[in-house]
Amino acid sequence: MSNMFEIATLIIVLSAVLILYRLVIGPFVFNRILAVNFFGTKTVVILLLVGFMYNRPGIFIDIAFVYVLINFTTVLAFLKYVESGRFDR
Amino acid sequence: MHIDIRVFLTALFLAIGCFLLLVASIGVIRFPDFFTRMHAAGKADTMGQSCIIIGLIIYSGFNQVSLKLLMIMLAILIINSTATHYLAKAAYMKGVKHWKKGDTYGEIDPFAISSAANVAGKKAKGKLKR
Amino acid sequence: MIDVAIPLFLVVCGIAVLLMKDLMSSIMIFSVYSLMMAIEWVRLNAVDVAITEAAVGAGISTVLFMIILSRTKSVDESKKSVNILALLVAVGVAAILLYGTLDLPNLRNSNIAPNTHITPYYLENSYEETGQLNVVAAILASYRGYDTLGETTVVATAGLCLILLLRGRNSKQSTKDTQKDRVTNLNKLSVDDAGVKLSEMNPTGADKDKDIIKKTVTKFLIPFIQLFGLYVIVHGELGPGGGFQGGVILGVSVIVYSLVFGLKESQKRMSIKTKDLLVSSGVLIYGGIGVIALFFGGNYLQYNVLLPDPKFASTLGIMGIEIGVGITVAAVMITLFYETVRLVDND
Amino acid sequence: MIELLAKYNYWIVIILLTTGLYGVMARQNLIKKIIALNVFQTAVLLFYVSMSKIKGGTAPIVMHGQEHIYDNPLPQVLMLTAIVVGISTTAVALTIVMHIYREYGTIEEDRILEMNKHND
Repeated sequence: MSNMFEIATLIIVLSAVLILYRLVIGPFVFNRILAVNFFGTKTVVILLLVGFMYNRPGIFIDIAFVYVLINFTTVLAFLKYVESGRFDR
Repeated sequence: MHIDIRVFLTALFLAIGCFLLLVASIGVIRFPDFFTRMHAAGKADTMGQSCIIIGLIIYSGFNQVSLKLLMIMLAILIINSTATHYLAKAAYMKGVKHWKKGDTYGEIDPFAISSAANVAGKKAKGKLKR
Repeated sequence: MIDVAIPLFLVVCGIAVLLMKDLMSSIMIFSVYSLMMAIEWVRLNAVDVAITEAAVGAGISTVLFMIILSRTKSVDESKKSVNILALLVAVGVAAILLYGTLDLPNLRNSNIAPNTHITPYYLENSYEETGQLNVVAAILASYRGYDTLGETTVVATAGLCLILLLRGRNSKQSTKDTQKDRVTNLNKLSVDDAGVKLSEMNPTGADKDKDIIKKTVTKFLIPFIQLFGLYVIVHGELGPGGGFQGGVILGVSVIVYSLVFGLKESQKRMSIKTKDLLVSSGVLIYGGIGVIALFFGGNYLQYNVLLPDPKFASTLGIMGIEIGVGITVAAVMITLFYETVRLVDND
Repeated sequence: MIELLAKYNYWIVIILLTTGLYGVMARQNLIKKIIALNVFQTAVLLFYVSMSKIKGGTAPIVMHGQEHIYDNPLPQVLMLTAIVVGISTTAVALTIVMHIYREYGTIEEDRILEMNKHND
C-alpha cells in the first residue's frame, strides 16, 4: 500500500529534477520564478505523499499548509523585486 | 484476488496526477518561450495536484484529515492561480516577447527589445542550426 | 530510493547556489534548497523542524535576501577564478571529516549514545508530567524552558539590534546616495536580469485597478493566514507547531499584506510603535509566567503548581509561554521587514 | 544496500559543509558569503537530525493505544531553535552588509579592503 505512495513520490521528485534544469539554466528571471513556483507546489504534494507513506497523515498536513502560504509569499517577493526593484511601495 | 475499490480509485487518481505533473515539467522544459511554459506550469500543475489530493482524500475516507486536505486543495487552487496570473502579468508588462512560428526554438533571448539583443539572437540561431 | 534522491538533490542545489553569477538566481536556488531541506526533515521525521525551516528558511530569509538585494547590487562582480588555497583547505577539511565518519556509529541505530542517554525518559514521562502529546513541545517549553527563554531573548535582541542599526540614521546626503544607487541598480537589473529598459517601467505604480486580482485574493487570504498562525501556536501540544513557527506565520501575514498593498498601508494596520511594544512584551509574558510560578511556591518556570490539577496547569503554562514566544517572534519578523525596507521610504 | 546507506547522510553533510566552507572562503561577494554560511548552517543541522532517526521510528508525537518506536526528539528541539536564531543573526549580518554598501558603494570584499588601504 505504501508502495503506491512511494512510487508517486519518486515520479514527482523526478519531475522536480527536470524543473531544476529550468531553474539553473534560466534563461532569464521570469523562467526562474516560474520554476520556483513550480517547486513550491511540488513540495506540497511530496509532503502529503510522504505523510501517507509514513502512515501519519494528520501531522503532516499542517506543514503542507505552511508550504502553500510560504510559496505564495516568495513568489510575491520575487515579482515585487523584478517589477519595481524596491519593496517600500 | 480481491481488489479494494477505494485503493483502486486512489491509485487511479495518483496515476493521473503524477502523469499530469510529469507532463507539466516536460512542458516547462521543452516549450519555446515563457508564456507557453507558463501555460504548462499553470494549468497542468494545478490539475495534477488537485488529482493527487483527491486521490488522498478518497484514501483517507471521511474524517478530519480529508477535511484538511480539501482545504489545502482549495488553497492551492486559489493561491497557485493567483501567483501564475501575477507572474504572467508582470512578464507581459515587462515586454517579454511572444514566440511565433518560425522563430528560433529554445532559449535565445526571449526579450529581444534592443537591436543588439536581436543581433545576438540571430547569431545564436546560426549556431543552433549548426 | 527517496532516501538517496533527496540528499543528492540538496547537494546539487547547494553547489549551484555558489556557482550562479547573478545574485537573484542564487537566492532563488537557495529558496529551493530550503524547500528540499524541509522535505529532508520530514523524511527524517523531524516535523517541527520541517515546519520551522519552511517558514523561516524558505519564506522569511528569502524575502530578507531580496530586500537587501534591492538595497545593494544584484550582480556578483568578483572574478570567477578558483581560489586554490580555499579549495585545498576545504578538501582537507572534507578529508578529515570523512576519516572521522569511520568512527561514527551507523545511522538509524537506536543503541547509540545520543539516543540512549536521556531521551527514553522524555519519551516515557513527558505526557504524564507536562500533558503534551508532542514530545518536542514538551522538551522545548518545559524541560528546557530556561534554554527557550534564552533563545527568545536572543531573537528579541536581534530585533532590537536591527532597530538600533537602521533607525534614525537618515542624513540627507546618504538618502541621495541611495537614490542614485538605486537607479544604477535598476539599470543593472535591466541589463543583466530582465533585459528591460528602465524607461518602460512604471515607477509609481499609479494605476489603481492594476492589481485588483492580487489585492482581492490577498485580502481574502490574510485572515486565514493569521488564523492558521494562531492555530499553529496553540496546537503545539498535539501536533507540529508552537510559538516559533506560529509567530513566523503571523509575521508572514503582515509581510504579505505589505508586499501587496505597500508599506504605508501596512503600517496603518500594524504601526511601528505597536510592533516595538510587542517585541519586548512577548519576552515579558514568558518571564512573567516564570515569576508567577515563584509566587505559587514552585521554582522559576515550574508550571504544575499554578493550578490544583498539575497536568492541566502545565498545559496552560506551556500554552502561555508559547503565546509569549509567538508574539516576540512575530514582532521580530515584522521588524526585519519594516526596518530593512524603511530607509528607502524616508526619501 | 543497507550497509551502503548506513553512513550516507554523513557524506551528504560533509559535502554540504565543504561547499559552504569553500563559499565563505573563496567568494568575494558579501551576500554570497552569507548564503554560503546558511548552507553551512543547514549542513550542521542535518548532521544532528540525522542522528535522531531510528529505524522503524515515527515522529515523536505520542500516539496512545499501541506501542511505537519514536525518534529522538532532543536534537530536533535544539535544531528548531537554532534555525530561528540563525535567521536573526543572518538578518543582523545582512543589515551590516547594507551599511557597508552605503559606506563603500560596493559589496565586494577585495575592493573594500583596497579602499581601506588607500584611506590609511
